Amino acid sequence: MVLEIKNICKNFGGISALTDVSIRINEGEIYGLIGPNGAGKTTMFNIITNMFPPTTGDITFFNRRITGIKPHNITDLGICRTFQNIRLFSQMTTLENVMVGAHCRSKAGVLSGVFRPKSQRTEEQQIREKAIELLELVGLSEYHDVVSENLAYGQQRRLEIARAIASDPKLLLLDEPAAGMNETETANLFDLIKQVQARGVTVLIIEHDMPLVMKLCDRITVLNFGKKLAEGTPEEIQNNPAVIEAYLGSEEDDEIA
Amino acid sequence: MLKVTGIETFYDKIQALKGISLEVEQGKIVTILGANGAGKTTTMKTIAGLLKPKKGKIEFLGEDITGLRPDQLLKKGIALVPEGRAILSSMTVYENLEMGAYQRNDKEVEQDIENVMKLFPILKERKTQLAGTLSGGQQQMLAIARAILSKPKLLLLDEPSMGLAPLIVTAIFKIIKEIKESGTTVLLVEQNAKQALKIADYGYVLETGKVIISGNAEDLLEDSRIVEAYLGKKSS
Amino acid sequence: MLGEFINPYYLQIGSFILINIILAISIYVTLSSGQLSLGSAGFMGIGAYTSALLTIHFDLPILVGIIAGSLVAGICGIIVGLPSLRLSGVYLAIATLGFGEVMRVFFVNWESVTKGAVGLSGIPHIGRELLNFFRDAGFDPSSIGMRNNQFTYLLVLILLLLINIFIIWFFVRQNKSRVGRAFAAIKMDEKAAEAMGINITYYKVLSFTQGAILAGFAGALFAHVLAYISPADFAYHRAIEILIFAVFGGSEVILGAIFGATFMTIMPEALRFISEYRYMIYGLVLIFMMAFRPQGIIDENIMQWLKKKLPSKRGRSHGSRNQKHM
Amino acid sequence: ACGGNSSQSSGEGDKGGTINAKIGVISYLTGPGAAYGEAITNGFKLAQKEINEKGKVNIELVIEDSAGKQEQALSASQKLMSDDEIVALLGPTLSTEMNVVGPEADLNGIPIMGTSTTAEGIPQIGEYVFRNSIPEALAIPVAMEKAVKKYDVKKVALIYGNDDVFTKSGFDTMKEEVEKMDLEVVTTQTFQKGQSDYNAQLTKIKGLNPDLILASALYNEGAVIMDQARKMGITVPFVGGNGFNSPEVINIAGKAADGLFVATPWFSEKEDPKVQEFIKKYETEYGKKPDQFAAQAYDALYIMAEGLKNAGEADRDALRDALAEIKDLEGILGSFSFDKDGDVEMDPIVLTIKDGKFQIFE
Amino acid sequence: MLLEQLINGITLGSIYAIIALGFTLVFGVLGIINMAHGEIFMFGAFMGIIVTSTLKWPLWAAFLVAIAVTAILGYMLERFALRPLRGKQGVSHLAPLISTIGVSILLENISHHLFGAGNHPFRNSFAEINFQIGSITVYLVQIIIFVISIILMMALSYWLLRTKAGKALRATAENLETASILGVNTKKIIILTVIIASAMGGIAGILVGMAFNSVNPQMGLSMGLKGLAIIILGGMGNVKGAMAGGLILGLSETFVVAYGDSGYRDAIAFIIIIIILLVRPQGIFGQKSAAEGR
Ligand SMILES: Nc1ncnc2c1ncn2[C@@H]1O[C@H](COP(=O)(O)OP(=O)(O)OP(=O)(O)O)[C@@H](O)[C@H]1O
Ligand SMILES: Nc1ncnc2c1ncn2[C@@H]1O[C@H](COP(=O)(O)OP(=O)(O)OP(=O)(O)O)[C@@H](O)[C@H]1O
Ligand SMILES: CC(C)C[C@H](N)C(=O)O
Ligand SMILES: [Mg+2]
Ligand SMILES: [Mg+2]
Repeated sequence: MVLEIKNICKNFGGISALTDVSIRINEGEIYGLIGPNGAGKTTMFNIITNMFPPTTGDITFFNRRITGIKPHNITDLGICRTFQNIRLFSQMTTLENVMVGAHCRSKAGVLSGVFRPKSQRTEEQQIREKAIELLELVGLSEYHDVVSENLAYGQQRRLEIARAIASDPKLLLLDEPAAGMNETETANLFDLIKQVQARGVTVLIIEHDMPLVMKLCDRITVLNFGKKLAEGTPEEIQNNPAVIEAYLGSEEDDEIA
Repeated sequence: MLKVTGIETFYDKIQALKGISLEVEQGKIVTILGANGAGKTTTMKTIAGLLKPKKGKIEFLGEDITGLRPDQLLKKGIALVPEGRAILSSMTVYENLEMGAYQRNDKEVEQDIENVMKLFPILKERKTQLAGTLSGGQQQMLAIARAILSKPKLLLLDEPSMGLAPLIVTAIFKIIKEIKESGTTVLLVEQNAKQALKIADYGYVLETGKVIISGNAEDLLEDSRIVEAYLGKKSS
Repeated sequence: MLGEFINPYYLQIGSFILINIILAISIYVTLSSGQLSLGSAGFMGIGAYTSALLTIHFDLPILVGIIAGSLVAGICGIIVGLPSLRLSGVYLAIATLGFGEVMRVFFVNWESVTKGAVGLSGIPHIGRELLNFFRDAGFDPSSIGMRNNQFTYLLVLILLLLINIFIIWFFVRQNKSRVGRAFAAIKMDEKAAEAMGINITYYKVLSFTQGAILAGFAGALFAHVLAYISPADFAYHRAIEILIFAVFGGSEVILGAIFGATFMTIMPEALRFISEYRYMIYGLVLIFMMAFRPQGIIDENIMQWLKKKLPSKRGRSHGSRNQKHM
Repeated sequence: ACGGNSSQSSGEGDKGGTINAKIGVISYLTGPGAAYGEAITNGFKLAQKEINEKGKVNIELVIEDSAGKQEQALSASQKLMSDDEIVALLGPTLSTEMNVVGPEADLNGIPIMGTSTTAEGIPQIGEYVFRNSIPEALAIPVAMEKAVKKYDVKKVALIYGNDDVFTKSGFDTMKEEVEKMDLEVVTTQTFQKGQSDYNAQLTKIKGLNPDLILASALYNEGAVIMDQARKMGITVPFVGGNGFNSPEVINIAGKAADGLFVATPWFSEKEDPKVQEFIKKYETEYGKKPDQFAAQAYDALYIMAEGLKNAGEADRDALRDALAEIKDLEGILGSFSFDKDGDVEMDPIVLTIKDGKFQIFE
Repeated sequence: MLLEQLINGITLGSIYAIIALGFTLVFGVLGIINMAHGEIFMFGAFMGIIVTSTLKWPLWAAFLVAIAVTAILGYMLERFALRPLRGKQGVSHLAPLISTIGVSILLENISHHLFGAGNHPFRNSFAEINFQIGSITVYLVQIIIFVISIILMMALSYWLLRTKAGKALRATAENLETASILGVNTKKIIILTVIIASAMGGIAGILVGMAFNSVNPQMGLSMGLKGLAIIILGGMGNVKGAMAGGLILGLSETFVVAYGDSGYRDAIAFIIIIIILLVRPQGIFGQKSAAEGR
């Protein structure tokens, strides 16, 4: 078991964004988290990475309780995320962005950074090589010295994924990676996530692009109004009437449009 | 009603638009398609007055409107729902809607706000919540609702379906159609090419700042170049 | 002979420029992790008073005093930096400005030790101490045709120059390292940096403290170059002046801070001939420069351009955005 | 009015025994205290004109601004000292500045004379450091004694600016004197530069009913303090230091200034023709009445001229020795001598404001 | 005693509050700390003196002239120091800070040049009107200052929260581009705001001149610093916060003098803000920004 989400509740003032949600994610899975807008998906990501604490409930990662641990320590342990509204280090180059991602897997401090002993130079070299390799993986190697804010939208999303992978996560959290991409780009994204999975990374993905989700995920949880509405394989979810009513809509609806 | 001829827009020294011309007829839905970075958003911002074109001319209802400020354009009837849901996050949902009707002085504003909240019931529920704490999709709905409230003649929509749940996407496209039927002309930028072309009357395809294809929506849906580039191999 | 070429007035200005450069770098370092601290004047005061008091009352060598002064300032930096983590932007700026004011009031009121507003005089002067040292060693500046003040100020200038070179080298290298990247990441997006595994508490306090140490260090040097300090030296005006150095020159790159400190120190001197108007001109220059170059005189683009112009591989100063080319 | 570089020297020919000398002036000409620096340089220029007309010595003044800041004062002094032709320095205006410039001048062997620096310990900085301004330690006790006797004072309140070296050292003198005279201090209040509201301090003082208020303040703040005190209904007299002694006090505080005591070497109503002539000349030249700082500066340049005459040549060391020897020189402030440290020896007079005018207090 | 000190504190606090309102307004709309606000306030005070003492016009004319002159200064500030920075690429948030510091240095030196360095008395019979309540003297000016500060605060609150123009202003504050596509003439709103804020500074200048009878080119600095402390204390851009912060500061300064050590008076403002910020980093009335981990 990679991640176990146990009975999470989250209230913002009077609004309860999550109510008693439990999810278990197995190693190597691509797990989908879907649901209507405002269902609490991003909130769940924020709780997993402890950007804010849950009101009640617990999260364990490889059987270790991680609730209340500082966000950077969570990354250290092997969970890394991307953001729904892209949050790159906008003034840095593409390569630097990825190198920052490797921060928690390197250790040079002030003195070794300044005086550059051998160990520091090797480490720096390794980080750089790894970053270049990851840029190749996401297809951005020719943009390595472009400042990231000048990249196109889809490229920025892929860069965010590369940056997250640079931290060697065991669990990768993707928040709507396909938003704003057209279908061709989405298809490329599909390949990318599959490759990430092949590296042995477990993926938890939030996405509204149903064809992508259904093709990509091994299992899916549907949230609705902060509550778990359904859980299962893509087929089960696609055919679950409650999910269709609350989220997917039927093909006929589509045709009316 | 809108006629754009040969506009060129720059970000500092980077030329984003290299002579775009397009036309929108009254009462129609016209859609602009194109890959990431093609210049769709730049086109919309230029029309809405947020960016000033270096060259070219924009006419609205026969009048030259090139270089006017956004607030002046709104007065003439052009409203924009920008990409990335520019809601006012430190104001409440209701205040955001009120701001949508900023230039109106009629008595029906309140009634109209009630009406759009019926269109998006979640907004009614969250009337007094700060807009910045809405979920991504809720913010998008707010942005559309807000633009409708200005009662525009021409509504510019930049990727309205981005980040929305499938049901809501369907609903949004339905609403766009309703908006058109109520007499407002729509210029729509979409990644969701298939859905967009289904409701549109006419379409343009941009690539690196230029119009490369244009035509009736039905024709474009069949166009092999478009099917390949934007509808993807796996269009269901 | 030599004496004719060496004008102590210029040496003096040169020394002030070099001290101001350290101050400008102190604010640049904190800014490089996205924190706007206006506490430099306060830390400068702490360094100055610590060093002055130690050397006056305990007869410690100046070097020891200066090191102690920087360390005490650094410790205060940690103490102030930790709670300040909760603040950002202008809130931090004004709270730190407030810290400086509190320090000044404290120096004014703690009369038994600081002599209050009267200030501390008789602080050992670096140049004069060095002069004595050379004299004891049997060397007289007049033997190379220099007057005493020429000689002392020349020594001070050379010493400060060496210190500056080291400091600049240090921060340029740090900038290009893992630590520098962490600072830059925090500056650009704190939450994202945290999500990428950067311990923002540690790095923010680190950069804040580095700034405090530098300011304290500059303060200690200031005390031993002027030989007299009073609380008024570390007031609001000083804090603002230091901020102007960094922003005017360009706060993105270290060269900007250096340039700003140099330019803004020379300008009032160069304008001496219109003494009554010189501060008006100072104000006007600020307004106009910000209107034309809001990012400061020297920015990334200029750095790139400079690098192209100077093909030498070892550009002397790079900004936070380093390694454009691999 | 006072430009940067140098004012003209009028003597065109070196006939006979004319001594040509360049003297550097460091003065507070921009910033909050510029009024002091302006009065001082005016005093210098007036004296320069007269001295040069007499022909024995021909003085050229090189004036530099210090903006009241130590670093700038030091830079200015370096600039001046590095000019070999400059034989002496006058100024700087503030004691804080002198504390920085004095040791440097001493080290370089150039005589320097303060004309307005009144804090403790200035001439003691070194052999080359002089002043002709009466230190607070001399002036304040005289004024206090007279006021205490006249009003039979038992209880006093003190108020002073604690962030300024000059007002602070004035306060130290007052406190010492209070202890000597065995008076009861009901409260000690402080204020800070640039403050404009003194009501809180004054209310407290008022509640404690002192017989006299000792205020160590510059005239700017001092006048406002008196004004607010009188408005509040405090009627007891004030004793102030030299910074308080200015016609501006009357100008700012109006009739609220009545009841102020100061000790000073300078009294503008003195029936000495020299004094009246000085006042007349100053008024025609600069359009306002001279204050003590202008007067002290005026006398200072005469002292320098005398020193040069006695030294016989424009040489720094010779001038220093000649200055140290000066005894009983008659100036507009009275008879002047240096003591062994190079400090002024002079008896101040006590003035009080009555009906909006400074008057000698008998 | 206590009552007297209370009056002193409230008077001072109200003055601080009026100055802080000017800061808050500009910050609220432009997100800029206008470091020249104190100097504009100082110019207002000098206008009061020139009109009443030199020209011998009546007091109401002084208010009009001060409002007019400070409004013009506000306009010029916006035109030459703020507008050129707006919407330019790569403008750091520090730039407007520095350019307004430039304006403050310029204004201080200009006024120094025009009016001289020293204090100028504000002589006006109106400033002399007072009531005797027991042993306490209360000046009409003190009451007026308090009343004006309350009126300004309420008017501003109402304007910002309830009126259309106020909402437009808040929208502009949050996002210029968004406000403009909603039909707000942002340029006009910004100019208007800076002018209103400056004119409020002008009013405050005259009131201070009358209350304390001391006007000098440096007065802008210390008042400005206090104003800054207050807006941080109350929460940036918050009108009620400015008022509350002003009163808290005025009272605590007064009581530090009355019952503590007057030497710490200048530090108290910042000691309070440091304490408050540690408890509530967004200020007493400030709001946390929305949208954390999206
Ligand atoms: N800081 C907050 N304060 C108040 N309510 C909040 C806050 N953050 C989130 N919410 C509310 O919590 C609910 C869940 O939000 P969340 O962002 O998790 O939705 P989501 O499932 O990611 O939706 P979307 O697909 O639209 O991004 C929403 O109703 C939102 O309005
Ligand atoms: N602020 C900016 N500064 C510099 N270049 C920009 C800026 N905004 C956009 N660009 C560039 O202009 C070009 C057109 O961008 P635009 O945002 O109009 O594309 P788009 O078609 O809307 O793409 P998307 O589908 O990603 O929204 C791109 O190459 C982009 O990199
Ligand atoms: C100009 C004077 C007020 C200076 C003061 N006497 C001092 O010693 O600093
Ligand atoms: Mg979300
Ligand atoms: Mg776009």
